[in-house]
Amino acid sequence: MGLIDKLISTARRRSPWLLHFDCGSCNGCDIETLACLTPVYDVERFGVVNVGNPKHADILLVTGTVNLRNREVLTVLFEQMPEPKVVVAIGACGLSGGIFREAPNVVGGVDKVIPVDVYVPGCPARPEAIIDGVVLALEKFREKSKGKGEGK
Amino acid sequence: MAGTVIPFGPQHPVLPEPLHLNLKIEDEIVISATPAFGYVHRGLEKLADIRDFRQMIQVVERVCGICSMIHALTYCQGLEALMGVEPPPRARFLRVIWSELHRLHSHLLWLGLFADAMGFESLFMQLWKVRERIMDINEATAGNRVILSVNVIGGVRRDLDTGQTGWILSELAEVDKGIKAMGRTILHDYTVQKRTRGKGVLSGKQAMEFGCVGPMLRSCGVAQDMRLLGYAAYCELDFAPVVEQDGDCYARCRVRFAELGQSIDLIRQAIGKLPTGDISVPVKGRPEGEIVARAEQPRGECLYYIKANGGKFLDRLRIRTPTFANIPALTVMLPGIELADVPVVLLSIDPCISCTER
Amino acid sequence: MFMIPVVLKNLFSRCATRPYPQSPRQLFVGSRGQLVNDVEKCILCGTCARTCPSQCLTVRRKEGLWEYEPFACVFCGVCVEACPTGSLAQLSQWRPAVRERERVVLKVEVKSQESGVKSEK
Amino acid sequence: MTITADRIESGELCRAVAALKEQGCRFVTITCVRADSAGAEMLYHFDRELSLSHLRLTVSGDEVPSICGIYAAAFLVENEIQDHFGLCFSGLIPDYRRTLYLQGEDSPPPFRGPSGPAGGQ
Repeated sequence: MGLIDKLISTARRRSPWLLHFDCGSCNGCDIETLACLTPVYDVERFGVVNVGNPKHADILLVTGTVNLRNREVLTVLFEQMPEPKVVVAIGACGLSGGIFREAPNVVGGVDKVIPVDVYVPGCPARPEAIIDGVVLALEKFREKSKGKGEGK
Repeated sequence: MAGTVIPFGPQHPVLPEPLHLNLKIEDEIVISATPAFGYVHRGLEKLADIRDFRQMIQVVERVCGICSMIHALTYCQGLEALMGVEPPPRARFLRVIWSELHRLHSHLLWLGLFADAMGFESLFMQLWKVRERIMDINEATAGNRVILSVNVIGGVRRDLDTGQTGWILSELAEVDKGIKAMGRTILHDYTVQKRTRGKGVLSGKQAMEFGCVGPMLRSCGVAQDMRLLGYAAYCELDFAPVVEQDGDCYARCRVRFAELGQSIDLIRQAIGKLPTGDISVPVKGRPEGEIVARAEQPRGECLYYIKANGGKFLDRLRIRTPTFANIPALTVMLPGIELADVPVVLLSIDPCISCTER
Repeated sequence: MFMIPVVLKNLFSRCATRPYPQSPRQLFVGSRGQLVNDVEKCILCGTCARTCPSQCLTVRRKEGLWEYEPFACVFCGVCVEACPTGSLAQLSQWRPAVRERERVVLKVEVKSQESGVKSEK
Repeated sequence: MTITADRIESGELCRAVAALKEQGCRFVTITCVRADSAGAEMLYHFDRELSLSHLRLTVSGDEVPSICGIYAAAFLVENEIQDHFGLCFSGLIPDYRRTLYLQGEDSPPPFRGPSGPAGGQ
């Protein structure tokens, strides 16, 4: 459409904002995700900013298993994010439920509730692997935003 | 405006984990706080029915990623006592080294998050930068950054050679330097003092009544530390619990900061006294009976109740984690403070929700 | 106030950031990374499947299949230690992020060597 | 090996716990073990100067007296036992009515059945 839309779309691709949601993980993947933001791994050099508000976010990082209660929170967060959006599931728990997948209050991986675009294996996933996951998510994000532009 | 209820969480910028609080406030003052849980609950105690007692080591490690090593240690010590196994001396010292490395990384992590909750982001970044050295030591010695998986029933799975112990000592010297450089900021900075002094005060009597554990209890004048029980090799090392008197957020900060130095000292002592020999003994048979095992985690006392019937699967495994014991105290710490101080007071108990709910 | 000396020191010291995608760091020896199975050594005894805490391994002797769910694996290395023939090993390289669900199925024939990895959606 | 614990009846529970509080004991936790299909066994753990003392209570029905009035901190663990075992504590404040972790009446208490692989779902 207009020039402003194009500008916004480019800006979003160049500087994606992350929302991190802990969906019931053991903290291992969470602290590794946080470690990505700190000086030693510093994802901010790619323009990635961690935000607390789903309405500002482009990429949703989900760690941990989904249970009956946080399933609703996860869906609400996903729905509140603006299109296009990419979901990255981190860690064995986020991918399939991991070691807990047979526990009584566990639904399973994140993809049982919301569509997942990138899977980052590991228990916990290493910061490098998470960075890889974010890079893959960015590619996907580009594809999605292109597809959206053509759709219009 | 009498009694507006403000929901705090489950997804909140200062909270890395989903905890929900219903805060009833009047003007800006909290008058009551009711916690709500269930966002991280997995029910892993039930997994003891389908995973055998050896496989459960890896499961209990994942109760909490921050103090995973000590969870597995407590569980293994419980089973060792049940099965009459004595781990070799070298294994006991190695367990101390890894436990204290975990305490170091957990306290640094907490100090960072606490600084972040106060809005002191440069301190957060600096502390996490120092913490990466500990993560490197973890990875080089155990093969994984966070969940070490070093414990087995009857000993440990990995050994340290002399090159590694020397490298650990030199890395620790760097960590020590990094922490000391930050010490003045953490303890004497005007901003930190303003945000933490006199906030969330808990008296020693209250703390005992609410069953608080660990740094929470030690910050209000009660010298209780499960390491004094002398498990692993703590009986052969020289240390005294760090105690503060004030019972506010600042005192908790001081306790945890002092424990950083204590942990470094304990690792140095353990490496100095590290005996030679085997790192594990073979274990045969199956556990039978019931036992309570306790150990000191970064957040306080952790209790495992194990009941076994001589079969492959345990009858009952009950895990009481430190945050589970510390959360009830929030219901008396939060009322009376301003809404803006809630994140600081909440983080001062070092909440670990995945521990609490398991 | 007390932060200023630290900040100044950081300003004039070496960069702390590891330039990850540009120049990846060598991992430590003994890091627990990807799990691989050497089909030539595997005898399909099933010890790994029995010891796996996450129960992500399945050994089907009749079909001669060794199945591994990398998405449920917790990389603890218990199976590697339990393996009687040393066919299992952990590389010092983490498992890369992927865009589709995967499952590793290895065809093991105790005598001849035929293998295939396939990704399933 | 068993834990040495004083056996008490549910009528004496509150008095025994109050006596321990008088002595300056710290409340540690309650462990609930499903004994048979019908009954449950409760273990109350208390700590004093690093030594543990225990009280053992056998519950035959579904009703257990709450010790919240004595140790307020017990509300969390008693709510947890309500969730997990489907028991009911009388006089529990605040009572989450089995919604502490689970979804109340909709979800069956996971520890209800007899333990062991046969009883687990």
